[in-house]
Amino acid sequence: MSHSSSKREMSARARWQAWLPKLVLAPSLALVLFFVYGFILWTSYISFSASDMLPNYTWVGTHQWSRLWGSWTWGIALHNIWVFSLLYIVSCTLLGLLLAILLDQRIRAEGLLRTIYLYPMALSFIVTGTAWQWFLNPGLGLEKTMHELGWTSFSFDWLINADMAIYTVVIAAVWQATGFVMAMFLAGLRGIDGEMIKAAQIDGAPVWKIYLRIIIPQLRPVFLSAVVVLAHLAIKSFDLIVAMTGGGPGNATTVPATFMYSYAFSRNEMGIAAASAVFMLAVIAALIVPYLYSELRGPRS
Amino acid sequence: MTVISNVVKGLGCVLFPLALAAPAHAADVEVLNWWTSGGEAKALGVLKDDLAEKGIGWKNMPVAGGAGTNAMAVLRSRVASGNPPTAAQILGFDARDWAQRDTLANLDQVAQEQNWSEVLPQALQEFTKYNGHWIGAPFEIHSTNWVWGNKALMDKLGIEQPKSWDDFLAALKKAKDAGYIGLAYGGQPWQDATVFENVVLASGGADFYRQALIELDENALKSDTMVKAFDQLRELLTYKDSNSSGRDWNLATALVINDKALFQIMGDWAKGEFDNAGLKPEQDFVCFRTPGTQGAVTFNSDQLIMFKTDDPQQKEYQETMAKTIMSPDFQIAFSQLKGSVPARMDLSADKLDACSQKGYEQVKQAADADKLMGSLAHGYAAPASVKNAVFDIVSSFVNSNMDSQTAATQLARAVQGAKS
Amino acid sequence: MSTTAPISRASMWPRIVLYAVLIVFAALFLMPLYVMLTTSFKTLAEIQQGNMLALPEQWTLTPWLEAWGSACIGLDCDGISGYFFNSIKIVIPAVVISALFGAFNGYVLTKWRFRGHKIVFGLILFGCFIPFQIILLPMARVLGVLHIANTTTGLVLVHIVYGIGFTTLFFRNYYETFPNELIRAAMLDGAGFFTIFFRILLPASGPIIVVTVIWQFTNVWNDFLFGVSFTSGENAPVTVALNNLVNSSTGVKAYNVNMAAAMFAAVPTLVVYVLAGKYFVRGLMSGSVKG
Amino acid sequence: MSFLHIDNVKKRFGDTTVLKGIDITIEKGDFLVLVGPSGCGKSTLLNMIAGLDSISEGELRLNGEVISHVHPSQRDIAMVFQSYALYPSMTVAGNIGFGLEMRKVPKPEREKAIKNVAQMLQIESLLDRKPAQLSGGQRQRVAMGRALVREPQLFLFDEPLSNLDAKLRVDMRTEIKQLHQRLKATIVYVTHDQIEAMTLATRIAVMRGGELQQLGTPHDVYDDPNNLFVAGFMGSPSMNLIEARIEKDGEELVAWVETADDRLKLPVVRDREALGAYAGRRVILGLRPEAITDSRSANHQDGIIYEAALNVEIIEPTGADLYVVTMLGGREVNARMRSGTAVEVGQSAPFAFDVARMVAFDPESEARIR
Repeated sequence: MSHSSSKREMSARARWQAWLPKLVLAPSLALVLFFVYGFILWTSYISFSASDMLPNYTWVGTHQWSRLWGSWTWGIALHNIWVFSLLYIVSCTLLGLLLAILLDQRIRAEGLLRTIYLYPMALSFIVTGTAWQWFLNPGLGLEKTMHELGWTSFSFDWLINADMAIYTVVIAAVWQATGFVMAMFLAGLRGIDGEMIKAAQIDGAPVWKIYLRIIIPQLRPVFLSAVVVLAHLAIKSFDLIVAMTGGGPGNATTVPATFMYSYAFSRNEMGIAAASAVFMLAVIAALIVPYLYSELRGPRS
Repeated sequence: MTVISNVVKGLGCVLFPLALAAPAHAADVEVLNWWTSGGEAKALGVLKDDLAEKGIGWKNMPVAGGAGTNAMAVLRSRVASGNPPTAAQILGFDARDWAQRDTLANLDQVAQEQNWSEVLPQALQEFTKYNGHWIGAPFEIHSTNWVWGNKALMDKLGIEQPKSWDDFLAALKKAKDAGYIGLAYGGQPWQDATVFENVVLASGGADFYRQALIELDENALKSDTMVKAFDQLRELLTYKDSNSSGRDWNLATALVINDKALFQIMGDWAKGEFDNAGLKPEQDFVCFRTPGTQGAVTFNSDQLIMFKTDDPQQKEYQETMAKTIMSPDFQIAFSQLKGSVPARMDLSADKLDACSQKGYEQVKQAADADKLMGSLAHGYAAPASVKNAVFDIVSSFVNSNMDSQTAATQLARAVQGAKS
Repeated sequence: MSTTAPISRASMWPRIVLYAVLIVFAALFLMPLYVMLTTSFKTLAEIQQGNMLALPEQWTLTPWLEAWGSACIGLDCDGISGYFFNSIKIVIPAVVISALFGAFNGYVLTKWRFRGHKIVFGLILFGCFIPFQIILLPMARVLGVLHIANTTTGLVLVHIVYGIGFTTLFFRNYYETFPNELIRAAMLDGAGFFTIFFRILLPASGPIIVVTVIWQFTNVWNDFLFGVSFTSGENAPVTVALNNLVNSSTGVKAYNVNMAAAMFAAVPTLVVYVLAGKYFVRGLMSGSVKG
Repeated sequence: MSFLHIDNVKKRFGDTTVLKGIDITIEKGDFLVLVGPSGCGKSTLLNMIAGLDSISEGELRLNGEVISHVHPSQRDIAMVFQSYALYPSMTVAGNIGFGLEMRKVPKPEREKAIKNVAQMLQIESLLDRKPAQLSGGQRQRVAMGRALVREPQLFLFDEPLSNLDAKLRVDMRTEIKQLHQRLKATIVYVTHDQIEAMTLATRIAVMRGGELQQLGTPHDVYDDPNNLFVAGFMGSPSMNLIEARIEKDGEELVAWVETADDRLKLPVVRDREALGAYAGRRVILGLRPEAITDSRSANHQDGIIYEAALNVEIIEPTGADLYVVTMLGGREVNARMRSGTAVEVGQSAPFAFDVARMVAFDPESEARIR
């Protein structure tokens, strides 16, 4: 092999090796750029267009947006998602933290209990919704069971009560996600330096005070992650509502996700549907982008 | 970023030929529909058999769920991708929407041969014609201002068939006082709207119905008459049971069948449930026009629209299909199974059951008196966007303590919002 | 091992209360599953008369058989078995392909970094947090254009595309812990891009493969939104069929059949969860927290 | 002709220049140690020799061939990494043989080679184990085996001993030294530990801030440092650096140093000519601790001994030696005395200065004056 030819050959191989990684990444990036960002752009454009049954690219400015904000159902949807998210996030976080702390007391059957608390997360929202719909059905479920057990004045008709139906969705959603939040907190608790706690004990602090003053403040990153994940789950919630209440009674449990689906697919209002979807994206992006930014900017290069 | 844009371009080059390679057309007709329940499927079977006799293969494309919502979504993606089915089952304003987009075949020739413009009622022609051309073949006419009653219960409680709205409420009260459910009620938006349009027609009359729900006049929508209609709806709702939320219409019908409830306000497809239970009209159960709406009929009609095609064979099939649907024999046979009445006004009602005979006569009279009007709940009064806006308000009203004045105001606002 | 303080031995009462609370919660968490299971073995008559919490007086398998083979969903009365297999047809290729994408992406993003690799990762990652409502409309159109609307193939594509974010995250975080010197050593040894991946990284990726597969399997199997938006009729996945079964009625609501069908839809993910719970948790965690 | 020639090699990352033109030449069989504090660019330079980092400017030649842009696997180079970088999923034998496998060496030959190397490193019993089952020292051996089996023209070591505990580090150091002598291999070795550099190297390159400070034998670098940095970096305890003033004392050139209460006059014998120009100016004197000692230990044969009595500030016995600290020119100065020398803190004691080993630096440029 002559000197110069070998050099040329090597640099060709080096160039190929330098390109290969980008080439391998390219399909994923292309897919994501097209199917995520391209679609976001498309939907954003549609929200400013005259689209109704089919896409119509005539520009109509903010017409669809003002129709969205003038819509009666959208008001209900926003109110519902606000109530739902708040209750869901707060309940899951508090219950999850409580369970994690209780489980962290050197419990005998910890593995088993953990499994029980966590299994709902493995279920589809559709299954969860089906089960809870049946469970809370006033005619046949919990209410009837209580009556049969002798508590005849017991009344639980939330599922079909327009004012209360959203809370039944919260109950089912909390049931599903609490175990997951518990697992996050448990991992956080196990990561805390034991010597610090020993030091606090030697200082004579009671157990509850150790938790309140020393341990829980250290779980701040877990709180942040839990809230971000739960908020993102809440805004995306669609399946559970469809399976449990179908958005009803009436439209009492409509949320932005079901609103969008119904406007896009049954009301021939693609423009409004697009506007509502863009709004949802904006809310999630406001939550997620700073989170991702801080995660990615981190010390790892 | 140039790398990425090149990749995207490349991907486009790979994907586009794929997209253009349309699948070959089979020698069948492909009919998209959402007739998935027993009676409906049987009725459709009549068409299938008729076509089979003519040597035309049948590729059923039933899309279940969502009362046609899913079917419309599928249809949209098929049309958008340039691969529409031969024909599709469709309701009211949706047919117009497709025609507006110039996607439908012209059925003028068949219509002329069979003289459709003479035999179909004018109100229905509004939807089967677009810009003077025929775009759809109607299967039947359903009407929605029917009350279905439990005969045994009426006899037991000494209730006569009510003639006026007040009689109607009195009868419901009697049943309620005796421990029965007065009104069998299904709590889904379209059912709320069905009852609502009955109440509007009963309290405001045919002209008001037309003004408010078809012409969508803002003043009519927020008028005192509309407030009164909401008041009457509120009163009517006191006779339903508390567990009605989300109930399907046929489960409500079952309450009447099983002697649990006295009346149900529902379209004539409810008759199928009585048939299935082995009950005879006018003997075991009664049917009558919603009190206060006599003389007028709110209707809906399934029609088959055909999609434009360049395939001469498919064109021929489409015309054969349209011809078959509009043939007198088919119209009668179909309605027998579906519980409806024929869309043609020139047929003999002999072969229909008692309720349908009565209904057919009433439809003809209403058509002559220009009191045959599209049902709002089924997309024959206003476009889907308006229809659903009305659903929103009515359902909210039904499921809350909203007062009638607010409801009327919100209704006018929602309709305006959806119209613009 | 717990790091927290052991409770003093002197008083037993706090321990008893602690266990009582934990057991009450466990009962609450198990209740819906218990009710689903018992209901699915009861006859309809027993459901209407009896107590929801009681065990079946007459155990019957009929609801299960009916849910599997003969319950009516729309026009077809073939039960959910066909839809169950649809889900399997979707889940296997979707999981395998998206995991493969994720593995390669994670490999490139940690071991073959280039300018802007963080931006690329951020772009990919953000894709798993978007509300999918925003892509429903254009996706429906693209599937139509590609002639895979209303097919399981179409759903496979959708799940691959929107699964890449998470699989990339998993593999990236895992390969991040692999020393870069390993790659350099292999390069000096004469291994190229693919050899390094297949011979050195992949054989050591067992744990993360399990996590990714479980995560993707659960996500794809449990999906409803994509299924209901992009398929219908006989091509729908099992979750959509379950919803249609439960919410469509032909006279009487067969709650026992509904519950049996729900169990069918739940069993695969439950089995995975019970068999590989440890990895399941790890998957959930790495999907959310990293620090 | 030189064996490895690093010719004005530069490395830039964006706007920052990490290596500012390095020139190093070594011969076949040389053991070159690149030493310097962390961030000095020594690892970057090693990676550039390996081909793992690209060269921004300059040229690399190995055995006469330009290898600047040759792919790492084609350079005939083997490398031992700081973390050992053993492939976790392969056995020890697989790890050692992987490079041969990639070069398509037939299996029987490969196995023979693996066995030979394993024997040489005494890891034959470990061949079937996975890296996770090995101790630190064993992993280190496997990593070396992986390099040795290839019989490359050049071995590169990137701080290979830094992950071992102190005792093992000394043992492995000896072993690497023996290997080098036995195989007559050419080695480039990176470390931040100047003792490792001194013990192993035939040539030392001291680096700082991307610049080569001095290239030479261990003796050169230790006794004849090029500048203040090299003087301070090499040796432990490091060289005493003492402020002084150069003055002409008739024919003699002397350096005046401040003591605690007086002035000390040290005659200048080295680099007199150059230092002559500094008469009347301040300089920094450099004296190794062993060049300041007790009278009996002083090298009276070769050295030029100048004795003075100074106050003892601190005494640090290390067993073999006794380090005595006194103050000179306002700074602490370490003197290395024989163990058992009778000194007492706070008392005056005699110190013997070997002025023949005394070097001097310019306080501004920090360069050696010679």
